[in-house]
Amino acid sequence: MTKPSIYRDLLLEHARHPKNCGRLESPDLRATAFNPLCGDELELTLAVSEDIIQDCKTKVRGCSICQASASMMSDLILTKTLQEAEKISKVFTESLTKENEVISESLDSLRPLIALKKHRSRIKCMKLAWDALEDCARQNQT
Amino acid sequence: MTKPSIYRDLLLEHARHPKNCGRLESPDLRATAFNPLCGDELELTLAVSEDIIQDCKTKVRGCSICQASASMMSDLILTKTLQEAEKISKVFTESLTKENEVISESLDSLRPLIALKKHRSRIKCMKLAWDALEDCARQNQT
Amino acid sequence: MQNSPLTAKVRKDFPILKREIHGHPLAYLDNAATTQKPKCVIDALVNFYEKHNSNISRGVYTLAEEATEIYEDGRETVAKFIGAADSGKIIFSRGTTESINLIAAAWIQPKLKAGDRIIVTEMEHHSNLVPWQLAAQTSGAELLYWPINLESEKSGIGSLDLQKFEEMLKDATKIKQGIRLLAVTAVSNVLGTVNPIAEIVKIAHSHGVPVLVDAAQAAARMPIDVARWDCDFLAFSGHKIYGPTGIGVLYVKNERLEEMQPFQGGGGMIRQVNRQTSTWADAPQKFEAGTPPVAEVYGLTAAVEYLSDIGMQEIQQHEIELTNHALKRFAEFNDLELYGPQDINSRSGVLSFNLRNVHPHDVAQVLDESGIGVRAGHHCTQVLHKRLGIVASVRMSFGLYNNTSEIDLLISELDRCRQLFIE
Amino acid sequence: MQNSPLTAKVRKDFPILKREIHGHPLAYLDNAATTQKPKCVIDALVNFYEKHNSNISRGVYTLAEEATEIYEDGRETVAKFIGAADSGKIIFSRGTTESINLIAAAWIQPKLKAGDRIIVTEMEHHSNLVPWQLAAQTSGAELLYWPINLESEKSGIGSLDLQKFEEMLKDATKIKQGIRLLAVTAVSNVLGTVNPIAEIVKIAHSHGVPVLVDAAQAAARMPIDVARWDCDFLAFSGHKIYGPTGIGVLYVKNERLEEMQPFQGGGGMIRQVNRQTSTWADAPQKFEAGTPPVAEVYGLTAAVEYLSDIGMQEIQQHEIELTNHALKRFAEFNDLELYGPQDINSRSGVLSFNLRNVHPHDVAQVLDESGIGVRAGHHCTQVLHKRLGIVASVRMSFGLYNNTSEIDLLISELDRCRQLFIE
Ligand SMILES: Cc1ncc(COP(=O)(O)O)c(C=O)c1O
Ligand SMILES: Cc1ncc(COP(=O)(O)O)c(C=O)c1O
Repeated sequence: MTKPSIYRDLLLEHARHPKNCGRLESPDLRATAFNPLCGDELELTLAVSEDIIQDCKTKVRGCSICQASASMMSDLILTKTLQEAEKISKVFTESLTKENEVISESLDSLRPLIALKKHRSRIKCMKLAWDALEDCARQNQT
Repeated sequence: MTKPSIYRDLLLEHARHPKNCGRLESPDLRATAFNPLCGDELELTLAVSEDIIQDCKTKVRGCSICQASASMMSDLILTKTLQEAEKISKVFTESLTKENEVISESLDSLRPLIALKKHRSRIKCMKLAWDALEDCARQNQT
Repeated sequence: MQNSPLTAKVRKDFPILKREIHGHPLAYLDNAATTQKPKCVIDALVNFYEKHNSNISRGVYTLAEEATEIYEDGRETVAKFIGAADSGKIIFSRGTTESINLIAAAWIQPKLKAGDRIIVTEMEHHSNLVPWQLAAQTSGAELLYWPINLESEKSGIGSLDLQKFEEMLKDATKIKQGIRLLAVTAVSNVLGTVNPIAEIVKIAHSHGVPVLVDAAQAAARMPIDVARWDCDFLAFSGHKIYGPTGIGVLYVKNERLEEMQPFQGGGGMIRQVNRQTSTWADAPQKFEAGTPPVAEVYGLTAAVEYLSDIGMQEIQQHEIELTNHALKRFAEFNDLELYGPQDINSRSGVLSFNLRNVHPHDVAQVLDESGIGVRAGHHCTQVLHKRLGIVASVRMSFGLYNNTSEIDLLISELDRCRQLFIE
Repeated sequence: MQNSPLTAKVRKDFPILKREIHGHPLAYLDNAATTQKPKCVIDALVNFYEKHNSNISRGVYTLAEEATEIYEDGRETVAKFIGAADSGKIIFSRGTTESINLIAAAWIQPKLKAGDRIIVTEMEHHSNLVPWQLAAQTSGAELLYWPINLESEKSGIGSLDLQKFEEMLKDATKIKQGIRLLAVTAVSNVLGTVNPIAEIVKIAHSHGVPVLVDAAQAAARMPIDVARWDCDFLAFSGHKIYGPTGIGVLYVKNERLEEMQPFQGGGGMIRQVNRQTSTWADAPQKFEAGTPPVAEVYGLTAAVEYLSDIGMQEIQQHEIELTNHALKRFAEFNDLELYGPQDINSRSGVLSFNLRNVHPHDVAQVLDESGIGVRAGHHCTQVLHKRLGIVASVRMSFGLYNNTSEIDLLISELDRCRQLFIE
């Protein structure tokens, strides 16, 4: 097909073969996120020791963008500290809402997602995994 | 003044020198009517014997059209039976809402009022006296 | 492009159809969400604001007289459109949702007692569910669900079985349960099911149960006749019948009108205001607090006249033809699951489906790349979607201006979805 | 015609000013009822319906994305216009009346107890009285009236005395009466009084009383700054600030937002819908059930941008000039009774009056014959009119496009009234 599509290779690759799928047996942290507009759901389970994300799995009932975002996120946050992961999440969220075209280096691997930011209706799809991540970070603080 | 005005001589005459003003001391029938859009009020008192309207007075707190209508009405219904008066009221109301241009002979003296029917906001002003009349007729039936 | 005679005639009336989406002509197939506007409706708005704009009812000057006339004439046009005997039964609201909330607040809430039941169907839109939930909760009442047929029973998949309804009513009588209302849609915004309202109302009334009809989908798709249907309440939205946003209609039968408490308080709905208490204007003004949407009523009037000129019968016929074509094309593929009746006699041109193993969002997004607008999600019917065992679906819904080539385009573009998402 | 610089600039923006009424140019002096629309607002509506029309939020196709963006951008523009820190506090309603009813139903009703009081002023519009009456009645609460000054006290006729308010609050504390809210207008739609909202809110808050500000008149007449005013709620209508009908705004402070129950039920305001109960979306969507008036939001956005481009300071200055001129002219006649402050510093361009021995209806009707549009009646303030000892009045109210010649024309046409009705 020659039509230009928002579904580029890297995105589709993550959507078709998502990384770190499923759920951890006995996670240290667990959060779910829900998209009321379409009913999509996501569950994130994390194994954390000494503040470092040792393992991470996402169980997604959602569209390809939601799936790809979860897959990319898991790639990015593994071996990072929870604080670092939360920071990335905040920067990512900002890059979706700001007009700013400069993308921070730490988000390099998320470019295929950020490229879709003008599709406002899909932002919630992208954000689902990150919402769950921020929820986990909050749980950890209290 | 040369401007054409909805306020024609006959109407103004009735408004400035309304007939049968005031209230009867001990009326056989009495009704009030109220215009919620402007707060205007009207009280109608009737002396009726053998179904014939022997005397009739209106106490008006309202605009010139309300006043003129009350005055014209009192002129028209005096010495008529309540049934006749009620009939006239119904025909008058119809002539205000119908497209029909033919005006029944019984309403001849009301022509200056009917001419204003396209001023929808003033119909309630014209109708106040007649509302009270129909209320009296209803009271008489029960 | 293959056009039905109707489509050829009307397409030029809709300016938005000239728009290109990603280099393709717009194929707007989301008419169940909102319809596009013919030029006459847009012109009516412009005309109002450029010539007659003013507030209504309390003004004696020329513009105010004109605006009042526009507003009240609109009421009459709408009354005629739905077969209401007089315009005094027509209340203008902001939409179907507000119309239904009005009845929930002003009519059922004050009379609802603990243990009472309101019957709804499983196919209702959230706007015809949540208002009743809210009303029920404050008084300890509950919703009773009239289930849809899922197996291919005699009424077909996604239909309502009248016998089940009668049984529900009889069971309620047996245990002396008060059924205060049946709230039912005339046409499902997901399944496309056309419900037999006249028969349903007859059964409900024979058990003393009033009926509210959600005509949000029906009003643009078939002739409506409240006198024949004999329903107690009927609600629809301007924006779904080719009129403007911000305007809706509520029809109420006289007996019910008399039972209704005020809805919102404010200017225009009062008779006399004292310091602690007030008295109310007569219906319909009693239920129209605040400055009404006069321009929107004028636009709605233009839409209703536009539809009446074409004829609702002809519009219905056109939709049947499109739906027939779509049903035939859908049947060609075994990875397309269509929800709702297969029988053309019990459905209209709202078709929800899923492409196996592709998420509805992704289907809709890929279709957009070819200029096709369809909706993906639960379409404000989570209860129905749960019943169907799915989370979301893709919905294609027809309007006056759609044609069979647009359906064919959609079907062929589904191939792109398969290629992208299913290896 | 004598034009201020502003008037000269803006008159050509308003198509309706080309209209002739009985052979005279339209002199529209009923801006407190509704304002006329500049071309950019009308164009926005046309543009929406011809280019972007679609339902919002739940669509992934291009038109739906555009409509959603238009709607949410509108929220931000409005937030900025009134000095709100973020758009999450802006709820779109159908008008001031609905905004106030929303607070009455979703916020105060659930917390109101028998014996509680809601303070209102004697100058409130029915839309800022009746909703509180209805809420109070269902819970055995009552309204408490903050009286207006009638004698020429230090604050002037038709003003509110801040000391009186403090005393009311202290008295309530003494007898442990719960004061749940002060509902007050920023500008009276009859007297023209401009109330010192920031000071009023300060006093109210120091006694723990939240404040709702009715900004229906203020929004078109002066800069609004909810952050500085520190009010808890603020309501106004699109159609009174040169925008379309069918759209209104409600600003709610965060703390209050969290206390609010849902208003109407339906699509768009839910999170999850189960058979008997549901959970709600976050604010502001939680309070916006049903398809929102997207076109109207686009029109309102255009209006707000139009006003911001001119500058609310300049608009206020223009209105002061007109009002000064009118006050001077009125003073020439001793059969003209003007209600409200004489002091230009405590009033705006809404002037209600009576011509001795001529009914307001007749005045308005005669003025119409010269193309002048003014309102006659109680202007939805029966309590105020009773307090003033009158039944009705004539009201002249200014907009951007008015000039001093229109005021002079009105004054001279009053002579015709005298000749017709007073011999
Ligand atoms: C002070 C005031 N409050 C409230 C309203 C009600 O506004 P709306 O009719 O647009 O809801 C008005 C105008 O009618 C007003 O002038
Ligand atoms: C069947 C049905 N009922 C109610 C509604 C609600 O209509 P609105 O959003 O215009 O209030 C809709 C559409 O959204 C619908 O399809």
